[in-house]
Amino acid sequence: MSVLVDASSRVLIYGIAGNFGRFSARDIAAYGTKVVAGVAPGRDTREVEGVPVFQNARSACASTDADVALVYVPAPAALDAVLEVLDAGCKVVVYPGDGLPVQDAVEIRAAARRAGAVLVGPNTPGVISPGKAKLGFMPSFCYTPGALGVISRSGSLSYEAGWRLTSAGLGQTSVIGIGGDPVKGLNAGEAIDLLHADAETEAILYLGEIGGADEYAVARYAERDDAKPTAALIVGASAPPGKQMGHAAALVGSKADTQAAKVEALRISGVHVAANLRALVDAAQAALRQRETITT
Amino acid sequence: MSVLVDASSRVLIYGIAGNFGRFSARDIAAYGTKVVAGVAPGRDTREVEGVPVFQNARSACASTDADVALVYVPAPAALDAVLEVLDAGCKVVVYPGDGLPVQDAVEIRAAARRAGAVLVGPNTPGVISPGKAKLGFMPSFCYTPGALGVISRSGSLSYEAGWRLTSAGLGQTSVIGIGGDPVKGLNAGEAIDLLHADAETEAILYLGEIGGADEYAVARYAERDDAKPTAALIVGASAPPGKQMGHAAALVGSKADTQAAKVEALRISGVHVAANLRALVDAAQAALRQRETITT
Amino acid sequence: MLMTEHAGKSLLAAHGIAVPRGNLIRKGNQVRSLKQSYPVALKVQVPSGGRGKAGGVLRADDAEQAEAAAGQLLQREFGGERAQTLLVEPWVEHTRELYLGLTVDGQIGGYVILYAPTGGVDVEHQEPHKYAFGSPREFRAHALRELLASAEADDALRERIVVMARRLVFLATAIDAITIEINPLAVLPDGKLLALDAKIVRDEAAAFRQADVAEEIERSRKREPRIVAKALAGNLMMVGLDGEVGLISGGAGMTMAAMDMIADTGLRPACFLDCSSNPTPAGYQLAFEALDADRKVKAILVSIFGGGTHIDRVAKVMNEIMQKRKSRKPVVFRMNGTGRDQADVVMQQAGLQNYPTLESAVDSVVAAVRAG
Amino acid sequence: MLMTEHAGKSLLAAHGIAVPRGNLIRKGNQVRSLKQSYPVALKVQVPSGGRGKAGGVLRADDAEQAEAAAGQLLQREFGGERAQTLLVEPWVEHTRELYLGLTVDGQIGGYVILYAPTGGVDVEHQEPHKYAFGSPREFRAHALRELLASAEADDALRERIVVMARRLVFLATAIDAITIEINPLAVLPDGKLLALDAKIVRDEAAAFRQADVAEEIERSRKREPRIVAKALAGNLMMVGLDGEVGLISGGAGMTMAAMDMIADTGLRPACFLDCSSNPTPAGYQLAFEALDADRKVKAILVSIFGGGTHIDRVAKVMNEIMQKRKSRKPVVFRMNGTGRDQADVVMQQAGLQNYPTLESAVDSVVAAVRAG
Repeated sequence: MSVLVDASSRVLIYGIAGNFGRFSARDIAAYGTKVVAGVAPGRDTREVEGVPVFQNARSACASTDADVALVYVPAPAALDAVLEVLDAGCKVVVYPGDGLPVQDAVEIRAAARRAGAVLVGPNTPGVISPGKAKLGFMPSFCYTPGALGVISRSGSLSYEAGWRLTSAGLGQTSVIGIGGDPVKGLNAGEAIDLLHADAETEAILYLGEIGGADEYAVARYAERDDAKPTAALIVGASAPPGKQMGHAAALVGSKADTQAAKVEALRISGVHVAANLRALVDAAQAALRQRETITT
Repeated sequence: MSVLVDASSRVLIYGIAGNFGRFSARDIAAYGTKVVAGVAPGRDTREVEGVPVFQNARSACASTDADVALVYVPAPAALDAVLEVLDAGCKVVVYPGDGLPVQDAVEIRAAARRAGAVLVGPNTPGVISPGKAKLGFMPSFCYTPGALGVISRSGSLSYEAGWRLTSAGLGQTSVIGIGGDPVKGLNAGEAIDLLHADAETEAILYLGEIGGADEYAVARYAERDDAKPTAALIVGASAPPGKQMGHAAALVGSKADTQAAKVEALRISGVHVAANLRALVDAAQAALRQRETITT
Repeated sequence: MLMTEHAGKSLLAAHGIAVPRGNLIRKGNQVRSLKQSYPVALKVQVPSGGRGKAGGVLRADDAEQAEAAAGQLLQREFGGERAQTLLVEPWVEHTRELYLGLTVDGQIGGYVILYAPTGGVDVEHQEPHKYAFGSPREFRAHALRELLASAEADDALRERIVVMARRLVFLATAIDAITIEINPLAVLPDGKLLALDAKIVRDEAAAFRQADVAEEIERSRKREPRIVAKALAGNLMMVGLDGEVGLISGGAGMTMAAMDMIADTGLRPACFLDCSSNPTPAGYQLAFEALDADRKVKAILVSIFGGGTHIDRVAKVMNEIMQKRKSRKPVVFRMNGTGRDQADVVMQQAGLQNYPTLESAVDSVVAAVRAG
Repeated sequence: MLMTEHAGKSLLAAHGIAVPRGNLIRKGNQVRSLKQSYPVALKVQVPSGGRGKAGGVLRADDAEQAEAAAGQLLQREFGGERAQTLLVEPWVEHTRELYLGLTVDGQIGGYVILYAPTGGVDVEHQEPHKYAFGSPREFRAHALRELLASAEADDALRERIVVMARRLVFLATAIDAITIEINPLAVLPDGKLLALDAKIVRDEAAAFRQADVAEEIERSRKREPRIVAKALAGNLMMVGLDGEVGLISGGAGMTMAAMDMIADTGLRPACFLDCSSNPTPAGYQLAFEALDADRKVKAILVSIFGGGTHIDRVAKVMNEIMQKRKSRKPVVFRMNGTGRDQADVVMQQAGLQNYPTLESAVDSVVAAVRAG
């Protein structure tokens, strides 16, 4: 099993005629993902990479039964494009773009929930279920099928982590980029719920950072009696307070925002915390071993 | 029968501890309306005119099975109060207050539709079904039961018209004040639909004015093959262009806004139009006589 | 509340909609001190339509022309008003003129976007395409796009219009605008859009949360004749008219009905004065002061059919006012509605006649004017 | 984007929330020209918390005291910054100080209202009551009222707070604010509320529809050191730090991971420079210019794990930059991700070493610094 996307998902790429859209159409199809439709409003493109292109999501979904959308539009157009694919019936929507106003993020998150859909993003590379399907622009070679469910606030860190895990022979069920913004569709707690329910996922690796409260949701999960073994890496130990570190949410404003406070909370909850990137694979391995102990 | 409210309606008065609320509690109960609850947030009033008073609409509805709300709060609090009574389950809501921002009117109209409720107002005296129940502050003595359904954009004109009709022996099924604002809960077309569906209503009297497009909805109705006989009075013949006449919507901006254009459209559609207030009763009588011709 | 073009454009610019960089001047010779490359457009700032057709916009190719044009524009009246200010802007070369607007539609009970592929002064000759969405949260770019598919052939332009329409929806809610009209909306040679004119109507009811609207209401009140200004300041709804019969009334519908009835006799109402927003002793006192001071007014009709306004209380107030009042202008009363039985008692005790019908009261006041 | 108290209060006032009538001054002697009745409060305008505790607010009972206090405040630093302006306001007598705020909560994915019945400088000692409603359209006054029932005993005051909270929700959406904090919110002797302080954080991502945010971003960029300002102007995310290792990176997570790894060696990063928002030749060129010009920087680490950024293209750009570059500071590359096979070819052909792991690259750059 996998979460959010698998080989049967019928994917629509909104903004398929742009650079990201064209590359993704080729790239995720090459990974085995079923790209069934593209949308390019205001362009007379009829086809991109062999995929039929439509003027709007409604006709794209009606003609192709697309049920999953990958949306590549600039931030000022994101609210409208996401509402459009939700209205068209897509039940999983990935919006990778960054620079989305918080107000619009609140709006699309609420709209997705009303529609009974899952929104991933903004500011995320997307979701990959290695060996099955990929919804985003993470480098495919970093991933291999396995038993670890991964959640990351940072795109680049998730590639690095995936590559390290894969190199060490630790495969993944799904790698979910939840994104670095303060308000997002799927947040850490909700992503964990998906991995928790996924039978193939034996342990969870969480990649977090300073600022925000996602890490405390992970800690709360780890305290559950039925929690799967969990490992984590939290970056930003060297970040100075009061400065925004790239991500809109990565800012140390209070003590709870610091890497140290988060690491402590996670440790107390029984999470295998990697002290730094070097220790990442070991922490993941410890979580997987813990699972073996439980199951045997 | 009657529309919106009858003797079995269980009425909640929101803002019952204010001047309007107290007067209404006494006045509409004296008319036979079942006032079952009051709401007065932030006041420790327990009872007004023998009616139990609650801190919020939810507990008021839960304790008393109120299903209709009459809301007396100032405009800046109207959005919140109307959302509250809708959330509490009231299916008919009258908001008589004036000076409501258009944006808030749009919001509460949309909220009422989502909730499957009917909102009457803003800027209306309310609704009365003579002999059965009264939801608002129109003078009771102006009305008597009968066969005429009345719709009015203006409160004062509806009292005057009711008084003239009653004095002439022409009773009413229901008198609906739809209000003088550009955006309202129930508009003329929707109010007519209610009266059209009401078996006791034999003819319809519409009281309109300059500005807005409600009168054209009345004209469209009158063109239907199954329309009930309709009479109308449109005031504002002497209003100069470009000046707002009291009501936010009462302004002649284009030719279609003028009294003359509206009268013409109504006449063409077969409406019995009163040339002025003096001719009102005659026009209503003509409509009722037309009904008799049809039914015999 | 219609804002001037300049104020409207400032609001557009503040929310990411491109407008020409303009400056306001009050005197013709101020043109020379502007840092402005020529040619320029000079535009009178008056809140009335048809300004372009009426010659309120002039082009000047150099400072001398500009000063002459400015002097000329500041001396003329437009829509019955002389402009206090001129807007001086670069004269922008463009390839097309469009019409884009947002307004409130009473029938759908919400907002609509209006678009016409040919804007400019002759836009009235075409019916704009209309996208009705109601609540701002129901705006859907794709629905607008589909509507525009038949209205606008230029694909890329259509996308820019959709983006700008979304911006207008945001703007309308942020500033409580009930109309935003951009006409013409210019298409520049590079395909970008530029708002060459702006008509923004703000919602006066939103003054409690929009301080600039409250301030503008205050300013516009001060521009009214003294009597009207005083009535408005007292929260009475007053529109000055040119007739002989002063009308103190309650409720918009009955005020218009009474005006119409007066007009039917051949006389004219002197004002639309609706006291229903402030039916208090001070309010009525102010109404009488305004009408007593107005020389055109020969007699006064008090016509109130009260619902929320209890006329027994009004009757007491009228009695008090009549006792103190110095003016000898005849006053005719017709009051009915909530509390009428007690009101009749009060009036009788005060020796004031309360006419039973509006017809009889109007006949009486008309007779008084004709006798006066 | 944290606004100054004065700018924040102007926004509150513009949306119907009462604030004291204040004036800004830049020099102590300007106090005397203000039309101001005494006593007054003088408040440094710096964007940092804890100002009251740090002595950034002084009371003056007459003009002489005020001038002295102003001079004193303008000479001191607060939060590492010297204030450019002081806000002079009437010293307002009040009976209570409350805390009222609105902010964004990532866990619920939307807005929350915060309330504490005791505001002022010591508010951190209590956990405020929290009403989480998410989308602005889901705000419900009655839900907040119920929450406040246990938090605030004064019934009438509670109603005023509910009204003001609704106003904050409107304001947050209208101006794209992600935090609005009123602390203290004063209760005046007549029961009315007055915002004595205001901390408003605007959403920088909304700059495209909020021109004042765009302007403030521009202004605050200009206040940064020249190098940082230049990088920010080029759409690079740069935070100046105090170390020796220049870091050109892509993506927030990996930038922090690399910083942490550098810090673990005992050295310190010289900056947080994330090129992922502008991974173009011009962007990387700018990044090198900034670090080459910075004397503190002894060596540069280029660490990119590209997903959307194709590192074969980056490799070509690096090759071009290295060929033209004049600085002799050592540069260590570690690039991986989308297009890595072609990238390796490009690097090899250019004679540039691409380290296989971040560990090896960091070891190498640290060695270079220590050797330099």
